[in-house]
Amino acid sequence: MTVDGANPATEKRESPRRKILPYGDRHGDGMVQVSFTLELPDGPEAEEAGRQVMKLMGLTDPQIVSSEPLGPSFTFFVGYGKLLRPVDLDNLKVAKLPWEKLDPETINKMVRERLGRPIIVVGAATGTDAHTIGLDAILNYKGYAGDHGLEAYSAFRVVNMGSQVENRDLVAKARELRADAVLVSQVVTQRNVHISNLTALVELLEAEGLRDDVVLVCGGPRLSHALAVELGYDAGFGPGTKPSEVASYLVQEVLKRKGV
Amino acid sequence: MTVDGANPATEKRESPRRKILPYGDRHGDGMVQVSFTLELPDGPEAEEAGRQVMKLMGLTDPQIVSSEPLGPSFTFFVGYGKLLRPVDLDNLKVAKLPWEKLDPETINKMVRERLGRPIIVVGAATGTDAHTIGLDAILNYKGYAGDHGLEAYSAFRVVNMGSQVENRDLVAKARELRADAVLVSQVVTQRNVHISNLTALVELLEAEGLRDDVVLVCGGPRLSHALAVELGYDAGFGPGTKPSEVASYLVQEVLKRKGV
Amino acid sequence: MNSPGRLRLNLDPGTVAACHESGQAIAEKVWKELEGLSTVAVERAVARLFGIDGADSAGLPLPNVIVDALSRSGGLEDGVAIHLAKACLETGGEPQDVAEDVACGQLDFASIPDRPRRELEDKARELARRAIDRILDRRKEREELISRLGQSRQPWLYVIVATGNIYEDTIQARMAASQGADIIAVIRSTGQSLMDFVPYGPTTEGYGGTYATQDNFRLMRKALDEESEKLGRYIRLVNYCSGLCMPEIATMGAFERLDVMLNDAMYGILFRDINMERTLIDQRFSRMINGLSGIIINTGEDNYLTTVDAFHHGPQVLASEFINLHFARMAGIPDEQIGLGHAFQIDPWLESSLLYEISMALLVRQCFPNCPVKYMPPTVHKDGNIFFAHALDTMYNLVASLTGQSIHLVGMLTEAVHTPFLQDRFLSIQSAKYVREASRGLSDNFSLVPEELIEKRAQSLLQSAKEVLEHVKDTGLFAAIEEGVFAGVKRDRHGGRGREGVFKKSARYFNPFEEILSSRSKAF
Amino acid sequence: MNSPGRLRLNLDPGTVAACHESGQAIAEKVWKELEGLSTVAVERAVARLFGIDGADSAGLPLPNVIVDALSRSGGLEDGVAIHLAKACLETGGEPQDVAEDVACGQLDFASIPDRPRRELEDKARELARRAIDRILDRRKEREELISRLGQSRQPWLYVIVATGNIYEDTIQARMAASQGADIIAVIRSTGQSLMDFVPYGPTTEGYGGTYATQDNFRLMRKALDEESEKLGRYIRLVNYCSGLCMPEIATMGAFERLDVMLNDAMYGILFRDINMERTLIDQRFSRMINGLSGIIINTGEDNYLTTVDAFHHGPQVLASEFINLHFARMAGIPDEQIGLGHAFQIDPWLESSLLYEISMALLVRQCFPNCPVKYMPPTVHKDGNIFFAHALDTMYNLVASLTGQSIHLVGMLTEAVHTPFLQDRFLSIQSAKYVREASRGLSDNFSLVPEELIEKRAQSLLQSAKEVLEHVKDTGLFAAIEEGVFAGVKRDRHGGRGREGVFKKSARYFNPFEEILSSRSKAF
Ligand code: B12
Ligand code: B12
Ligand SMILES: Cc1ncc(COP(=O)(O)O)c(C=O)c1O
Ligand SMILES: Cc1ncc(COP(=O)(O)O)c(C=O)c1O
Repeated sequence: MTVDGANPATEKRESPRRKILPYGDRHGDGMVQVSFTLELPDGPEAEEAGRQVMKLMGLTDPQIVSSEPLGPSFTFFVGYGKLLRPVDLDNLKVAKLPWEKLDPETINKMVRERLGRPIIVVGAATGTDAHTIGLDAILNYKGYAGDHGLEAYSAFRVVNMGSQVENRDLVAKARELRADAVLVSQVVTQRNVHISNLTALVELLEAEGLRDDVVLVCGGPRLSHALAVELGYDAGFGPGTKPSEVASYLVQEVLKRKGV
Repeated sequence: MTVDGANPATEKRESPRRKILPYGDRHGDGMVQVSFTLELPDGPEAEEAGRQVMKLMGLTDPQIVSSEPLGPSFTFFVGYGKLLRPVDLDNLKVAKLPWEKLDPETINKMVRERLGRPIIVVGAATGTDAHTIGLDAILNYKGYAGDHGLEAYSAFRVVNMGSQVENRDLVAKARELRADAVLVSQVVTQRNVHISNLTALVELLEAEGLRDDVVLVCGGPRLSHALAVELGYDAGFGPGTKPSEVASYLVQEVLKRKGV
Repeated sequence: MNSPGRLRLNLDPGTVAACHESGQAIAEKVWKELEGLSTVAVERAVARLFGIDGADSAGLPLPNVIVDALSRSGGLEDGVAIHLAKACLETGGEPQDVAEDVACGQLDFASIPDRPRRELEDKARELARRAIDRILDRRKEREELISRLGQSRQPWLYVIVATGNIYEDTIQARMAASQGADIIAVIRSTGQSLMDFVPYGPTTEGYGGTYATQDNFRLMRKALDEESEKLGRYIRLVNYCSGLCMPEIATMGAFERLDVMLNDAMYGILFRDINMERTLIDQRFSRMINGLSGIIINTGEDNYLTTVDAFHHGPQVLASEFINLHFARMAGIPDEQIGLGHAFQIDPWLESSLLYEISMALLVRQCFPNCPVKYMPPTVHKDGNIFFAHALDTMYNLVASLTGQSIHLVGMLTEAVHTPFLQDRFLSIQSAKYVREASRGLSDNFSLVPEELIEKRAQSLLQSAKEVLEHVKDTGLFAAIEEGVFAGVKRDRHGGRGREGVFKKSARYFNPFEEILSSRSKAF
Repeated sequence: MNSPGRLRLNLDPGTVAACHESGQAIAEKVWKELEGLSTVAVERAVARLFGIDGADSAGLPLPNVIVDALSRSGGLEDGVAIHLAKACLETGGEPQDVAEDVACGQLDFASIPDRPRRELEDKARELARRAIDRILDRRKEREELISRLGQSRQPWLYVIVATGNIYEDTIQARMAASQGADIIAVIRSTGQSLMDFVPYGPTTEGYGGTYATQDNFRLMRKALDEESEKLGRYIRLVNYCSGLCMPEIATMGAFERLDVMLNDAMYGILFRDINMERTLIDQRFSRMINGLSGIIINTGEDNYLTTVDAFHHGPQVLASEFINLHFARMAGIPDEQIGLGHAFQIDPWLESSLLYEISMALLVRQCFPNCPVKYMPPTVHKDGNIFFAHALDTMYNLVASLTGQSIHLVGMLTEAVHTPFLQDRFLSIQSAKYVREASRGLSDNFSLVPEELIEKRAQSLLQSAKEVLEHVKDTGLFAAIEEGVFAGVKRDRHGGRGREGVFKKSARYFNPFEEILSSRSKAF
């Protein structure tokens, strides 16, 4: 037993704030929970293989705390281990949002005064993706989480093409309406189908010579600004996005491009 | 869309059976689930740090799928990523159980015929550990999961000292009874207290010159044979151990040592 | 059928009867309006029923080849049955031979001489009866397997596999069965519902699901039959009888002994923007086949609850269930095969949300006492916090058991992340099994306190559903959908996909299945 | 108090009354037998109540120094109160001064001249009244905070922190409160219960918990008070009033405004092999203090269910609750502060296990309608499958809400792995909050069907508990424990730890608290 006797202990946080480890029970313990499946029948071999998986993840003190047969030839593991490699916060590249949040009145006023006509926005869920709720949340009047969609702004004229729209139909519509911005939603991500769909759209726009005429934006639960930029988009919006964030971005980007 | 048309596809499992990756949805996808906490307020910086943690675990395509504030200064993450470093099954060192499973009649008969007296076993939950259920499951008549405890065998004379037994009292009892085997249970493992307790017992037995006179066995939910051997024990038993397994081991090991 | 024990809502029987009346009137009116029309999909299904299978050298399935050929030659309006009968009589071959000959250009429908109507109809009837016998054989096979192997007590646990690769799917399906699943659904790849043909052969490259093909059906059926034998209980197989090929898939499912089909009268219209008339005609023929094959259909009202707020839109779900029920009955399906859809989708953070869920779940159960309701798990309010999602599913599991649901679709903790991994399915089945067994008998121990929240809520939902149904009856279903009565989606009667596949039947039109099955269904 | 709504079991009032009678008789008989004894722990508590705190240069706490000194000088049999009063009168100092002087050898009890009995008793009474006022001030402070800040609706969510380090504990406790916890317990390090002194100062090195010290109590109280202000609801603090220092911890808790104390009449005997007489004497004095301070005690019957099979051993749990209740009432604690322990521990894979859990939970609730029952989560049947453990907790959460439990100890998904991580507590609280809010009003909507499993099981448990109680009344509690009636554990009346700390009171023995508090308790 160790009791600190009469000396009140004051524990120091050993590592400086800018390098951090995962926190389980105590500062710096590095504790991480993992789970995974191996194609091996439950037993000592599988368990040792499970421990090896944890070691391959760089975990110190790997503990398999559960192994469950998923049938005759697969085993599921739950494990806890310590990741003692710190994240260096000073060297973190956080994809910064290149716009600031504005309120609806400001947005409407900016567009009225500086552009003199609404920004034309065309949106669609492309390819075979039939998930419209996210796109509707951004575009439709009703909006999302109490925040109205782009339709509710005088600053935007919105055309929502709905779901399962082929890229070529979207591009044709953008051309027809002389759209200022094209908004694409991608929700299904199995086997990275969203990546190929999104890439194909960029290529098509480029081939048609339209890429520079529009602000190109994508969104969906597995998208982030960083990924969007990587794919050749101007911006990307992930889960929980509010329509007003998209509105703020669009107005700033479109006005900047128009030089007004 | 890719349909395989008139050619029925027959997918080959690319890697040979002896090198395996975690299995999520498909053979070889390497999918692993992780969760952990960082001492950072929820937000883009925390999320990026979370992704870095996953990278430090060697995960390809790290996806943070949830980040939840645990209060003002901590964030909890759930992530999925791919571990594409295979486990080489051929090089796996599986701590082999150095005994075979025997049935109770055989055990009783072996001891009766070859030793001529019961094997004397002393057991205890040592240190400040008050968990007796695991120890009782192995020692007491009632046993565990329908398998009777050592008390039920004519082959053993069992002294169960109960919980919170000091190492020195256990050693004294072993000496007094001329025990053939000493069985220790350790359930509380916070901050590795079980390791220090178990190590201290080995040192005490050595100091008292008793170590070689007894078969020394430990057990508990976070113990394994491999760890036990590392700590200087003859054997270790983990979660789900059945008393008959312990009985099988003890009879073979004791008879071997006695050379009978 | 599973039962909600002593949990009985005090519902006004007059209101329930009024809902049935409106539902039936709505379905009948639609059918009157559409009686003179058929679709390319119905005709392709007839071709398949006559045994036509395979694809041409360009990969186009032979049923499409036949229908396209007839369409070009102007004979489609008579229905394919008459023309195939004629060709068979002419060539002495089977429909499959005819189709192959047409495909390679050796046979041209236009050039086959006509025969007396009677002779053609008799030949068509003969071919149809063979198809019906083939289907009834599979049905009997199912009944025998169930009586020999047995099956789980309800609620049956239903899980999906969706790797996109049929071979991986069979592995996962076997594991799921061995973990305790009673029903396995192979989810379809995105986009298939909008394809106007059914792909041929086994497939390995779907997105968010696996293509529905007859070979895929067969491969999975075989895997599950083996597993059923191993486990000593019959494992049911599900696919999606929806989209532009609904009647063909019904046929394929009937031939390959599927047990359950997602099959809704309006889903295609609302969620896939398929033309109204096309969908409503297709659903009728597909349901005639589903009814015959003993397949349980599952309707899709659960989807409304994922699209609009579940707390406020209960009445339209109930209204839609009455309509779907009567469409199905009209197609000859007995209630025991009509698995109406419902779901647990109210915002979990709403105070007393569980009481509202119980209320609606009981209501649906009680309005359709003989229907094997398919109860769907929470999905919309899940996010990447897989632990919370697992807790939410656990409460859903309890409600499924307490309210006596028959088919219990097992929710996945990773719903908001990916189509289920092997381990996700295991964990979800484990917890559903636990709740099912732990709560056995619970509903026999409780009775409802009258006039408390649960009962009052159910009464008001029923009353509102009645009003919705009366409105739809008055305006007609087409106009109601144009108004956006269901799932907040508005569709134009003359818009939507697949409209070009609807055609007016000629005076000579003949479909032997319609004739035989309608008289059969009278006998049910 | 939370209520089980319309869920009322039909129990025979005569059987309940008989259980109470036996419970009371058992407790009274024990007390009669022990009236002439006191313990070193009671005397150290008196010293603490008189304001003695701190440790000597060797780290031995001053209350121990005093008691040891009196023990050596032969004065302990009179109780420390008399001797401290005498020393104060003699030196003109406070008890703390006396203790410090004794510790450094400047004062020797044996050498202080005697005084008239009356004078000594009056001084002791004065010191006791000061202590009582100090405690009542803290009690009033709590009442004011609650009325100003408010508190959550029941069931209150109770979580543990157990890092071993009080500073880390305060961080985790604050986070837990901000996540929605209503009650925070600081779990004690293994081994502390067998230490015959209370460590002094803040500590950072516990195992499986943090040492209970007065400084640790104070640090945590301060953190939670700050958090209460921030959150606008009063957060309760719990520690363990058990083991060899039970009465001292009651004192420390009273001084530091703890709100809840684990405090059982028999736990120490059964689970720590502490001597029977020692435990039963200590529990009485500690409960007098707990009662005074307005602290809710929690008894430990839940522990029986972790040690023996929960399905078969319900009756002994109920019997023990009756005994614990009457021991507490005898010590002057009103029912509103007697949080009897119960737990959800039946094998989850037993068919209808949930019905058995509901039955027992209702039974306990209904037998003790004014007691804030502490309902403990499943632990024994959890293993490292944290997902299944989470599902199990979710069902437990529902039963807690449905059966109207007051104090809801939140189960942890990692129960079988480690003391809770920050994230484990978050996930568990999140799911418990969800169930609590989602099921609001559920028990008002259901009534029990008479004579079904739930009611019949409860009736039979009650009947068996009555039989157990009658047996214990007949043999006496000491003999019953020797027989192994509770938790399958047998203890010898004269065995066990801490026996040497029990002593016979002399004829001069005086304890002003006993006198004042027993007369006070009559007034409750
Ligand atoms: C509702 C739902 C459906 C409904 C869709 C109804 C409709 N009208 O949209 C129905 C039932 C029809 C459906 C069908 C299918 N679904 Co679905 N569905 C969901 C579900 C439950 C919720 C999705 C949702 O609406 N979320 C709410 C919205 C508001 O969130 P969001 O989409 O993330 O949008 C926000 C942001 O991402 C962003 N955003 C999104 N888009 C855009 C676009 C722009 C421009 C911007 C700026 C921002 C933005 O802003 C939004 C607001 O914050 C999810 C599971 C889940 N809980 O997430 C599965 C899910 C998305 N579906 C899935 C699948 C596979 C399907 C099917 C393919 C299954 C099948 N084979 O039948 C089908 C077919 C659909 C098809 N062809 O694509 C999978 C996808 C798996 C994957 N990762 O690849 C999921 C994850 C379920 C699962 N685990 O299997 N689904
Ligand atoms: C029951 C229980 C208790 C009971 C114990 C009753 C008793 N008579 O034993 C009570 C309520 C008293 C208790 C108290 C405490 N407990 Co406790 N308890 C548990 C619980 C729920 C189950 C343990 C158990 O009995 N398992 C069943 C047995 C059969 O399994 P087993 O021990 O693994 O034994 C098997 C094998 O390991 C092996 N084995 C075990 N020992 C031996 C020995 C030999 C020689 C051999 C061959 C094999 C063998 O064979 C057995 C049969 O297969 C666990 C959580 C859990 N679900 O695991 C927590 C747990 C073990 N307890 C814990 C803690 C912290 C405590 C306390 C310290 C809390 C506190 N501060 O108050 C106290 C104090 C106890 C003390 N001084 O040690 C922690 C330990 C955390 C850690 N990893 O360090 C756990 C994990 C809970 C938690 N998450 O916080 N506990
Ligand atoms: C009734 C019904 N049909 C079909 C589907 C699937 O959609 P698709 O037809 O696009 O494969 C669903 C979705 O769950 C459904 O509920
Ligand atoms: C009533 C009671 N007292 C005490 C304890 C804790 O044990 P210890 O006294 O060893 O700290 C428990 C364990 O949960 C308990 O239930």
